[in-house]
Amino acid sequence: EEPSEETVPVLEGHDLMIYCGAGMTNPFEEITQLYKDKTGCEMNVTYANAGQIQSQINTAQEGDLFIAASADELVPVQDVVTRSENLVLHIPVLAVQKGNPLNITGLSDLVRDDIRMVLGDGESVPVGKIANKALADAQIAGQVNVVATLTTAPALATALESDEADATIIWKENAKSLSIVESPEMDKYIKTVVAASLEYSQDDEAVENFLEFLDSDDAKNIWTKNGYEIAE
Amino acid sequence: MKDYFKIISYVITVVVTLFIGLSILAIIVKGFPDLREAFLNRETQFAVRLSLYTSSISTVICLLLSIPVAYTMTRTNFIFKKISRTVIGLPMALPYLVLGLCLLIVFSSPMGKLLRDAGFQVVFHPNGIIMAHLIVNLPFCINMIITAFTQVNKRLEFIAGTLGASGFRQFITVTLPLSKNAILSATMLTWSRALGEFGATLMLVGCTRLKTETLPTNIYLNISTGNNDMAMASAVILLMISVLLHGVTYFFNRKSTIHNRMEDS
Amino acid sequence: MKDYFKIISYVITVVVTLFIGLSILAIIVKGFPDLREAFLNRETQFAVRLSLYTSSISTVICLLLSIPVAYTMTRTNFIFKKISRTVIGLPMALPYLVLGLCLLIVFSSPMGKLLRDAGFQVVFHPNGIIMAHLIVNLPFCINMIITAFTQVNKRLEFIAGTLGASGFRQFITVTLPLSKNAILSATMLTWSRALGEFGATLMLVGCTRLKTETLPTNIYLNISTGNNDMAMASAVILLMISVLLHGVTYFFNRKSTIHNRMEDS
Amino acid sequence: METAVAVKDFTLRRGSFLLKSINLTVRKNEILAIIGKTGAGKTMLLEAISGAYGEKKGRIFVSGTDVLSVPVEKRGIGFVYQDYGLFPHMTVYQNISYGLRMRKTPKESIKEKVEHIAQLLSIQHILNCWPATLSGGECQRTALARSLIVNPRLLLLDEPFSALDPVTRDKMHELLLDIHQKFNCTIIFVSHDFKEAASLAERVGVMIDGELIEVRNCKDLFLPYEDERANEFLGINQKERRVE
Amino acid sequence: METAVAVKDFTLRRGSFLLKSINLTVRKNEILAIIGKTGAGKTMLLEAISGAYGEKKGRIFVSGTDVLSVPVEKRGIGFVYQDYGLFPHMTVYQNISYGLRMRKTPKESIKEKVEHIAQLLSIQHILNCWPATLSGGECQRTALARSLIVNPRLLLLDEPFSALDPVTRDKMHELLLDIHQKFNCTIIFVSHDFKEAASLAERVGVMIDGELIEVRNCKDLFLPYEDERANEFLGINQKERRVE
Ligand SMILES: Nc1ncnc2c1ncn2[C@@H]1O[C@H](COP(=O)(O)OP(=O)(O)OP(=O)(O)O)[C@@H](O)[C@H]1O
Ligand SMILES: Nc1ncnc2c1ncn2[C@@H]1O[C@H](COP(=O)(O)OP(=O)(O)OP(=O)(O)O)[C@@H](O)[C@H]1O
Ligand code: MOO
Ligand SMILES: [Mg+2]
Ligand SMILES: [Mg+2]
Repeated sequence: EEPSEETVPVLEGHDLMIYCGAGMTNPFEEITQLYKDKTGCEMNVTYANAGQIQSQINTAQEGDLFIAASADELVPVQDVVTRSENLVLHIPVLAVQKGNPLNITGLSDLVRDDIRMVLGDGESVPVGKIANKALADAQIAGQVNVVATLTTAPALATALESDEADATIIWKENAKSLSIVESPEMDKYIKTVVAASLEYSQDDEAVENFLEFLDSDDAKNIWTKNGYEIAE
Repeated sequence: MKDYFKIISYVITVVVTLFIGLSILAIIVKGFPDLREAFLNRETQFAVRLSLYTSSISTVICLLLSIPVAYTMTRTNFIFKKISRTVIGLPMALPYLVLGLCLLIVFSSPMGKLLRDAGFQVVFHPNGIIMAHLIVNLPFCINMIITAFTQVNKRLEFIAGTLGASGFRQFITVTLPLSKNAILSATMLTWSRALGEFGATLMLVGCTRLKTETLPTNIYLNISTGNNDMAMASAVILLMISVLLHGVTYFFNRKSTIHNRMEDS
Repeated sequence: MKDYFKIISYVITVVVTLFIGLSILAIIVKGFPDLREAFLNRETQFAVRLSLYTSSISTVICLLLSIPVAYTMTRTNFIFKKISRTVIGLPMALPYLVLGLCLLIVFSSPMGKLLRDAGFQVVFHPNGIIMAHLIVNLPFCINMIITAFTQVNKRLEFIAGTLGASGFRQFITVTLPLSKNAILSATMLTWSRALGEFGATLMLVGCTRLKTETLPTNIYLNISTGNNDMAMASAVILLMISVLLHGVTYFFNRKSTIHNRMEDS
Repeated sequence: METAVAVKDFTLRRGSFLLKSINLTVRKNEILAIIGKTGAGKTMLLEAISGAYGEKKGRIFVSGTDVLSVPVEKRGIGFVYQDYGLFPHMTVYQNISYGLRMRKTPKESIKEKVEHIAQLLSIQHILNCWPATLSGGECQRTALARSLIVNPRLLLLDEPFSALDPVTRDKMHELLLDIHQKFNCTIIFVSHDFKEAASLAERVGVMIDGELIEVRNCKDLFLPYEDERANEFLGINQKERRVE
Repeated sequence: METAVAVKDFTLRRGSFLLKSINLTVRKNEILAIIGKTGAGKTMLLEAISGAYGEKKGRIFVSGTDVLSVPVEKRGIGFVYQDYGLFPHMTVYQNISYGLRMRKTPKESIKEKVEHIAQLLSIQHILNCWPATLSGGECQRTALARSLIVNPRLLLLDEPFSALDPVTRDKMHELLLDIHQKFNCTIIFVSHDFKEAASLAERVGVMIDGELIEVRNCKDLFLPYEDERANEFLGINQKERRVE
């Protein structure tokens, strides 16, 4: 696609303060850099896990946008969200050690007692919530051998890489050095990354413009390059 | 001039107290309403017990290791002294998170797996919390105790020798008691740090509820869930433990020795 | 018995050194391949500068505050001494994350907003990093310096007084130099902690690239995105800074004073 | 006649020891010796006069003002402690020059004065040494130099010559008398040597068990006392009996 | 005759001070006094004999074995330092009983012995005091008690009576002779008091400027020396001239 079709307004002198889920650091960093180069708008992005960002928004009462890993993360700050846009799909997968040595084919295999699972924390970590739901829906909650719950998706991946566990449920982009069990069971848990503008924002022009940019192909390409999928 | 400096000191003391006091007040105000709930919560209760247990054990181990190491550094001519001291000092400036990651790497290595098979599991196991505390605290604790031992006049040890004390007993009866204050202070700092540590812990053992969840992890989880008030309630519990701990050290620190004629017994 | 204890001490020293050394080795092995890249990275360079800058400033401020506070606690009869001391000790056992949250609450309050309007922005601003370091380090630093001042024989100060030194100059010329070792040790610990701190910082100022991103936050981010190797490369840089810092303190700690007749000048 | 030190009904308890209601007047420019059994409270009395004890049972006046009402650095008192109290982190030179530095004396003038007094006390060769390396007598002379150099109005010396050999001691005696004359100061010193006390001082105070039994002119030192303990201490018992 | 201490060509440099090639033999059960000018190296010599200096220019034998080849706790040496070196964190009782505790003596026996020696030294009343509160003389006697109580074969005393009043000092002299007789130990002590040296010791060593000039029998102490500095120190110059 031709990115430079549209006329880009010059936003020199504007600046945006954006909170972004730490899990999305890589693609979002690229996107903001590109945007800054194009428009000259100063981009202040701060990364942290969702809960910490919610605390920061509610306490500091400043900032323009919140990029959240799923719409669920907006609930604690919903009073101050003025508008939210769906960006891309965030795909959870059942991941196993490289080459799938234990030959795991689906969620139902996870009850085997030779399989050690690690999961994200069921309350504070988005993929943890998804995993709990998936296990419950498969009616195997409580029957799998969960050796630990962790606080970030990359940590879950690391656990598998270092052979401390055999299976986990994480975002697709975290599973680069693992094998993904191709099973459609996980499809129903796909989330959407959202961008929410906050009522504390004082620069509607820049916010509007950036939200438009996020909808552009330039931005979407960066997401897909990083393992996310475009929403239909 | 004297009064001038005194007044400045008073002002600074008040400012620092207010700075810290206000920050803590924020905890108490936010945490108090949920305190009852936190106390009754089974998970929190477990976290309190696990925190107290692991931090106490790790503090004791830390001292038991630091004292002989500091002894080696200050009272012997062990050939690897210099290199040991440098290595031990290295982790000090590293974020606890990194230290946790290091431990994860070390204990997931074939060597770590051997240890696990021998019955000493560290990764994802409460033992790991103690290990995490140790790597976080050892460098500080050793450093403080080395400083303390360096201050002790070696002639008193020699005199103890002339009275029949072996090197070990000179150390036990002279060096150690003369470093008492500094060791107590080091103990308190170590214990405090262990109670509040979660960076390395999270990385190494995760936050499995009712298994490896300490009070700071609990707080972290609550903050991560946006549950600040519950987090603050747990923090208030930590504060209480901290006050208690201060009380204990204060008790051991009561002055029994008179160091000055101006004092009365 | 002497030798028995010595051997145990040697063994413990070796074990501790290996424990820490192996963990650090993990960093070096993982981080080394990316080290060159990290060094050339503009972001990392910025983070190094910001870390050095903020930690140095906060360490200096920490000392400048801790010394008068410790003076107040040990050499005056300030009426709020006890309560101040208790309040100041409170944050010790709290996770840094909570302290960051406290600061966030305090500096987002109307009072904090006033400060900001007066030109002193803290939230999401590099100033906040220094504040975060301060609340994390002050309780420890003050505690260590109080311990040091307590050890100094007050009679020497009285003698200085009879020779014409005012309270302030007694303090400057006697108390302070006699606490030199302990203060240096406290400085190093404070500086190390400031260099490695990210819990409170992250909460208070976030980690905006090229603005509030310190080396530890850089590491945190890299670990949070599964970029462990880059994280380790940054950690190697921190290690190097730490070694440098040890060198500096060692330099200041060189023994010039002879405390013992057995030594030769 | 001006009064340099006036101790009025001063009482001080420390542990089981009691300094009992001391009354003492020292004239300006006088040299007073204090002798007495070990543990009698001699050091404590000097310390009290210097204002080291904050308590106020009875009062102590130095140059007419209550010693506790003046901050220590303004009292004009020099104190040589029995155990010297040298600053361990300063060289001998720095120890001696300390008082001058506190008075912001110019550097050259300090150097000159320190070297002068060091010569008088035969300690020029150790000016760059650390206190921890000094011999007993060297410590003592350093402490002496340190308080003499600032010309205090009142000098309190606690067994200032005990660690010296006889030759050096004689030299120091002369020096002290010299200084006393030149600088017009009042001196109170403690000694275990009766001869030393009698030869340096005009009057001698005898302390026993926390009491200041009597203050006498030197020539009368060995005349019998009312207090039996004093007689025994000074070895007068026998003499007296012989006289009877 | 058995030799208790043999110092052979011992040389030691500290800063600008040099202890020059000392040769000294002390017989078993002898009492040797060392006198000399302040800063002459007396303390250093005692320290060297106790094996405090690790250097080996020349050798020192105690009871026939090189002192450095035996760990300090096995040397059987008692040392009373010029500045006492009391353990500041122990009471007087604990200080005195320290050596016995190291020997695992039963508690009752310790109590008995401590009380006995405290009585001999007149320090029963301060057994529960902390060193920091003691008077100079009390410190000295505590240090003395602490090393006497373990009956060392060799006692090194550095000006052990300097802080005592004459009456107490006389008592201590007697006590020392008593102990010497009872326990058959060898004693080397430093003193600034010629009379004291002559009355307690069999022989006296004269030290000047780091040299041990001569060791003599007490009765010959004041006979002229070859070394002029010794004559001056002992005040012999004049006498000699008068004799001529
Ligand atoms: N803080 C204290 N607590 C208990 N006893 C004390 C304290 N301070 C002093 N004393 C006692 O007071 C007595 C007098 O002490 P002081 O030092 O004045 O004696 P002194 O006359 O100087 O003796 P010396 O000639 O031995 O130096 C001593 O018995 C000492 O133990
Ligand atoms: N480590 C050292 N560095 C420099 N000089 C030293 C050191 N140790 C001792 N000296 C010097 O050695 C000399 C001898 O000291 P020593 O204490 O043996 O003298 P002393 O004969 O005991 O004198 P006194 O009668 O005054 O106690 C002194 O001049 C002292 O300053
Ligand atoms: O992107 Mo997140 O909020 O760290 O899962
Ligand atoms: Mg005295
Ligand atoms: Mg000496």
